[in-house]
Amino acid sequence: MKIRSLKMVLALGLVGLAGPVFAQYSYFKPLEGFGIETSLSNTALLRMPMYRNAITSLTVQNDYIIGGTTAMGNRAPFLFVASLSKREMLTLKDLNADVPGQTSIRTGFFRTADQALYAGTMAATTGSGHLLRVVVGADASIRVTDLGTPVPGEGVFALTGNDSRKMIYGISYPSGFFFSYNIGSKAFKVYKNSAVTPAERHVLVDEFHQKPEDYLSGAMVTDQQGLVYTSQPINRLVVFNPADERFTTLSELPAVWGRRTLGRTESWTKTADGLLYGGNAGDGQLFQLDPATRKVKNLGKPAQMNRLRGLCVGADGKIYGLSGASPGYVHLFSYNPSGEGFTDLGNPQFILKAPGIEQGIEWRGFQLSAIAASEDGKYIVMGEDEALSQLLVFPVENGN
Amino acid sequence: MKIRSLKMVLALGLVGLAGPVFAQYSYFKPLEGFGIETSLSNTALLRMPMYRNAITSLTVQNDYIIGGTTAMGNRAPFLFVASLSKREMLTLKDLNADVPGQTSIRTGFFRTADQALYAGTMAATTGSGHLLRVVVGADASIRVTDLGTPVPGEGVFALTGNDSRKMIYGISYPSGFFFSYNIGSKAFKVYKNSAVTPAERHVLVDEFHQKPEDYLSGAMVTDQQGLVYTSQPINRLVVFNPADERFTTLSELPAVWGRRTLGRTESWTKTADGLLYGGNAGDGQLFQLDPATRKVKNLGKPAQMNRLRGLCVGADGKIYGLSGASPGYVHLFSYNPSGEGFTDLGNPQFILKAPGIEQGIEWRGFQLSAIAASEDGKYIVMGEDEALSQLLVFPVENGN
Amino acid sequence: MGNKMAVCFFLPKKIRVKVFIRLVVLAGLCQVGVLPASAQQKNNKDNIAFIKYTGFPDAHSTWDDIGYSKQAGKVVVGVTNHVDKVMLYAYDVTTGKMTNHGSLADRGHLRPFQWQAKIHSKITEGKDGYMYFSTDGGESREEYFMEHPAGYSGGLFMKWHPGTDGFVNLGLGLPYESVKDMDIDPVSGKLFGISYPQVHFLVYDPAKNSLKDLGRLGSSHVPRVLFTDWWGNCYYVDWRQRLVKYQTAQDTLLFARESLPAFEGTPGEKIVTGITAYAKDQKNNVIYAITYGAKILAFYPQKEGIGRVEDLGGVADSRSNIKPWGPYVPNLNIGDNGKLYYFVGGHGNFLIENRTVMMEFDPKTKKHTILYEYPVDQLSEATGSDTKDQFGNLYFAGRRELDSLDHSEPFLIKFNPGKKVSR
Amino acid sequence: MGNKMAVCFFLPKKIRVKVFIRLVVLAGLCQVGVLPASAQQKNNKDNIAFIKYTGFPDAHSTWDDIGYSKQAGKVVVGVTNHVDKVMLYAYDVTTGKMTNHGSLADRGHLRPFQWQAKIHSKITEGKDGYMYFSTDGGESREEYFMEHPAGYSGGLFMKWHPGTDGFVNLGLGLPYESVKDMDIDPVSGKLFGISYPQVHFLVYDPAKNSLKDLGRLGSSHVPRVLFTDWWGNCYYVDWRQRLVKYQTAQDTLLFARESLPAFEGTPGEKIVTGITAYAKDQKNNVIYAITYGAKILAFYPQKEGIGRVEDLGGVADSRSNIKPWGPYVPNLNIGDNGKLYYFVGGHGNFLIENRTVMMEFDPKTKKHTILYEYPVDQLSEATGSDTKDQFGNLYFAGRRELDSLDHSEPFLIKFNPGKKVSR
Repeated sequence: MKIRSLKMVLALGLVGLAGPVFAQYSYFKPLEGFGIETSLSNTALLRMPMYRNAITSLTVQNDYIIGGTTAMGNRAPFLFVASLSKREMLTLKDLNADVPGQTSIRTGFFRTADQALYAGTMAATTGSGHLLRVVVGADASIRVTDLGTPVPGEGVFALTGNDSRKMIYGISYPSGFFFSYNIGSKAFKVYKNSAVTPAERHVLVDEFHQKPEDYLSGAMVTDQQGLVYTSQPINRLVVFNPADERFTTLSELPAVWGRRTLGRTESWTKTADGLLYGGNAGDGQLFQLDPATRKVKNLGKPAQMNRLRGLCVGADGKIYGLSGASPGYVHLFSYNPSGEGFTDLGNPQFILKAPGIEQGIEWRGFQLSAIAASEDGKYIVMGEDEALSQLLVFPVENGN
Repeated sequence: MKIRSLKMVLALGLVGLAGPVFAQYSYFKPLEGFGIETSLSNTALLRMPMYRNAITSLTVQNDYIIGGTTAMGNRAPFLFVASLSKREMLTLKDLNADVPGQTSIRTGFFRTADQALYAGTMAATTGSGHLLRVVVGADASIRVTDLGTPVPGEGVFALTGNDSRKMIYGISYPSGFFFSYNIGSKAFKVYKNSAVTPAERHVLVDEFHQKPEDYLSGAMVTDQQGLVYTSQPINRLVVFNPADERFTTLSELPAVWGRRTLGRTESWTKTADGLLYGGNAGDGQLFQLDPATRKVKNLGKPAQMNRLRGLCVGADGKIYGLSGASPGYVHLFSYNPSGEGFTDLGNPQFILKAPGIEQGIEWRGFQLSAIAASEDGKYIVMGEDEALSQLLVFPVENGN
Repeated sequence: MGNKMAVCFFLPKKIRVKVFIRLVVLAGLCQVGVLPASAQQKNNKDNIAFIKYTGFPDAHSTWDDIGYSKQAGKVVVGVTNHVDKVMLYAYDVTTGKMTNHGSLADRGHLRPFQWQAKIHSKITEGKDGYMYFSTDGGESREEYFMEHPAGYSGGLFMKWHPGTDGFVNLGLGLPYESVKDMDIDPVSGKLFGISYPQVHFLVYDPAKNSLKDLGRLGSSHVPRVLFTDWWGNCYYVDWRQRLVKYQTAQDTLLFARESLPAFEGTPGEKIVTGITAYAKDQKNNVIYAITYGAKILAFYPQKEGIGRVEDLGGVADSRSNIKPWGPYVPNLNIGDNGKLYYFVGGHGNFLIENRTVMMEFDPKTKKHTILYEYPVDQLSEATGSDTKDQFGNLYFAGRRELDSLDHSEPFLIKFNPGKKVSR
Repeated sequence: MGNKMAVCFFLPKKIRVKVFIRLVVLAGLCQVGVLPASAQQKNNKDNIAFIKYTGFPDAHSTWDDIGYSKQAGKVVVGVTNHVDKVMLYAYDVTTGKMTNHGSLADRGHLRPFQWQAKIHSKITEGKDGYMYFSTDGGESREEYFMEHPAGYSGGLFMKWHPGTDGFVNLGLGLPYESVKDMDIDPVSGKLFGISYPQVHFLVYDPAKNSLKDLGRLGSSHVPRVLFTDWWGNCYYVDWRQRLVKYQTAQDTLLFARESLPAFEGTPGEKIVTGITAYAKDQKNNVIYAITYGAKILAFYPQKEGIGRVEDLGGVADSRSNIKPWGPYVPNLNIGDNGKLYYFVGGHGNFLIENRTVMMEFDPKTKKHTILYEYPVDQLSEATGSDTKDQFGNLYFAGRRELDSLDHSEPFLIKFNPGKKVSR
């Protein structure tokens, strides 16, 4: 059964449980939703061990779910490939084998026309993150090319690119330098005027006791003209124009009063009409940015918590996103601009089957860090941010 | 100075404080915003004493701000009139003088063409609330007519009316009976099929430990056709059609997952285009209801907390509302459907001047319970819900 | 199903079978059903007593929250109204006196919004003589009004001293989460906790006020039981019902390669819920455990590595009308005779429909003997692990159904295999 | 302005005037400026000592959080790094020993998200010998990340016993709010608290674990000081700077009809901030107080009703370049000689630019005498009310500026009018 409407299925699920007075809750569990076990310690199965598997980068290429992880402590992260159709892990690559000393792939992937994926890393001891080129073969093999360190002593916190210009853009950690990488010439360029200023840092760190991950842009996006959208402290929505290499502040990010210093873009998606949708970590607002008019519309918060860690667009034309984060629970939500607006789907709970648990167990997603749609938009894939993280997948109906 | 845009003034205020790095915050304090001291204990001034002054009903008629209060414990509430232009209290009426045994006027006011205001009360010991007709004279005098008790043993929790049909509609407390009052015939009619069912009450009270004020509709509205919109447990948006006297569930109220049992309408406003905007207490979502299509759009939450206690429309075409409640702080917000969407204005902080404090003191609104626009929409008036509650007023520019 | 199980405690029972009292029973509390034909004659009604908690009219239930203070000679139980009031009781095993030591909220200086619906953890003795435990939201409000306002603010570690009556609120586990069970490393004094609903394994060192979150170990339903070995290592299960050992010396987790034994066909929600009760026999280096899938296991812990697990079969002789994984056993004790004692039934999972039976199991012979059988209005459920006093009396936290609307009355069960027990 | 005042503590000083050391000063801590010409000769540097808090390298400041334990003979102070670590210190007035009694977070079993930036309340003795106090967010994070995640979770009442070293976390005031000041009814043991930023007056009875919120009394800036009389009534001010008396016997609030005296033209933000310090003279039934508008008042409490208030004039002789309401005096002590002692200056409000002066004020003659004068790198601010030991020594919580980025070093000030003081 393909589901006709998530909302309807949700309602049906609820009614099914309820009897005459609907009081108890079901979780969001469309019948075809499923989990893929990607993490398990001490096993012969192809799994990621504990503390190295928080799925912080995620994309889908044909049948392949491709992930990059963040490890805890000084452990090394993984790249992995899982099959959407087979519902199982296919390939695992310990990044330490190719690029030692890294702990996190948290930028997401930027894909070029040649099916190469670009991602940045954060490092453990040296501080020097790397830019990676990742190619997943038809056999699900993972080939990693180390393109070097964009900013010595700095990690790569966010990344996007422009396929027509053959450019990659990123934000360095902890200083917040905007940098570019020319795919053709292999040259990095660091924009020194883009870093967090000492005065800003004084406010953010000394007065508000924030860490760079609390105020640096965690996600960037390019529009159809190749302009690059990001944020800079404090709470500024900024566009970089590759033509003149200048940064322009478009506006403040939508703020809940008092939380301006937490304002930063941490997710973006584009809809077919060319509109950009962004997530502000500061208080978890979804906003719309029209690149044509440069107007920002604050669409509000789906749920209580701040953070909005991921956005993507389904085949049904709806935006799917991840609202909230620790110390709260992540809520999966959808947003239909032309219809019902927000629908909070809460914690998804799908059946996870694998060798040894063939009967299936229910897996509830509490802490989700990444969300991506399949290329046809018919599947939405979510990755967890746990000590042992799994994938959760659900189908959406084509069209509305 | 009339303010051109609240957002701009807010931004200016912020920049003014900040110097090169804008870090610290200002409060929402447009230059012409002001407070009116309505409550003060042990004074010769015309003020309401402690614990009897939470401003839970509010309207503006010409220059007169008219309020009805909720008292704590078994104390009696007040009706009062303050002057928008003089910025001071004009008249005070202890409701106990006219209708003894009442503790709260929390329904808001429904105004008929003859400038009469209808409101309901909640009672202390008898439980029997009353329907009141309140007429404020040109001299600011307050005349109260007791129209009797809609449902014996029950208070009046919410109220609206239809001027063309000369009808008043309400919700009783704690049972949640929908009732009507015919202004011409002075007849009450109670719809027995509308009350909270034992099965619902079992869920709400025994399982979720809620009180009636957590699940009863706290606000109702009529559309241009005279249909009455309210909510009924659990989380249902309901319309009453006076033609056939039937209740129809339109849909679920927009819910944040897990908070369905808290869903109830607690504020409404109408825009010039006939659209209805509602506030859901369950998680503080603003929603739009098109009476023509009966479609509901969940517009999201302005800020973290649940509750959305008040809505009104300013002369600038924006919706102003009160987001959140205790244990949090109430945030004043605006919503511009065609423009910037939500703007969270936080806690308003205006200058309050009065005899003895002629130099002015700043009054910050933490707990606001009511909001109303002046008839021309040029002023927005807010009432506090405190042990000693004041009025806070700010001007908005005509047009956009 | 995971979720349904989590909330079924406060759902009205949809289907209630009227209980016919087939056996002669003495009316009222503190009286027990007579022996079924199958019971051994040495265990008669003098071997078991139901003991009241006094002075708490709205007492509703107890939830695994029982333990024995060796230093004070007292059985300590947390009794709850299952909404927001939990009272601490101590039963003096020498004098037979039951004493109410006040509410957790008052003694822990909690505000009303910090309501605790129960103690769901064991109550376990530290070498400082304090009895340690943790608190639970245990309510629809917790499960659904997530992220607090005005849901559940979070479960706490606490300790109470049966000698001095000293009480210390040791602070929160995770915000918005219950601490479903806890245990203590008797050597280092470190506390272990498991959070609900996120199944995070917590290590709290009260001496340093240091709380470490070792992360999520479970599925959608939280296994309720942690237990420790003689070296202070702590055991839990992952979602595959593999033992997870917190190695206290190394401060790391070790996962068993294999899952614990389960009956073929055991549903996933049984697997992920793990172990429901345990009893320790240190002399023989064995810890007996019962799973939610109704297996009895013998686990032989090792200081290093994960020890051997032996499958002792089901909790009852097989019956054609009962799935082998079906019976529910949230309690276990071991007698001085080396035999296991437990009650089967509760939460809708009975061996005999709507009757709770007390079982004796001999790990050597693997023989099951039904000792007592009760209608649910006499005993509907018993909880508690490994609670034995110096006289060899075994204790369980029992309750009986009062109506079909989930009202119940809790009481302490005292049992001695072969000896008469006093109240 | 109210808001700016609230946050100015952690704003870098925009304008810093380089301090020229005009007087011969001895370098370093524990050394004091020599007497200005105007000082009385009987008070020289032997009458005052600056005493270090040991073993807390990142100690930043103290905030009114000082008090004297009569039972233990110890001055108790809460010293903070002004971010998230508050250490409890006790100074033995007999032996002169300063002891660190650990951090509030650890002793109160707080988790990191329950950070407390300081104690802003007095530290006051209950008849049980415990020293009571309350905690404060005191940070931009509190003021702006409202409603917690991840702002401020709320201020707590606590008590610590200088004799037994017992520590009890008495729980929260209001969620997300500081408890800026507290006091105790010595008769009933009830605690009074004032919340920040909402200015709610709280009454907490630890014996019953009952917290009553009597509601909001203030404007946009929270008056920092509560005080009690000999009958256990508690005083505060409303936004018109009228005294508000919590009548402990009746459990009600009584509002004064008239505002406290203020200089003509005193700005609104000074009015709403009320009283900054007090000192009690029970023998003469008078409580001296200083307002944020720099008035000294004598208040004569009555068991019933609000007592008489006498205006004793300003905190200093008038100066042409200083507004009379300008000088900042967040401290007050009374000597055994009946005279008042206080330091003027701090938070940008000085009598002499960037210098802190210690004043003697004789309530009988209304004469002001400057005893000492310090550049801000020796003493930038002193806080604390009514802290005197059995030897007649007066104590203040002092600190000095280390740089222009709001770094400072706190120390205890010990002073005796007319007697040499030991460390």
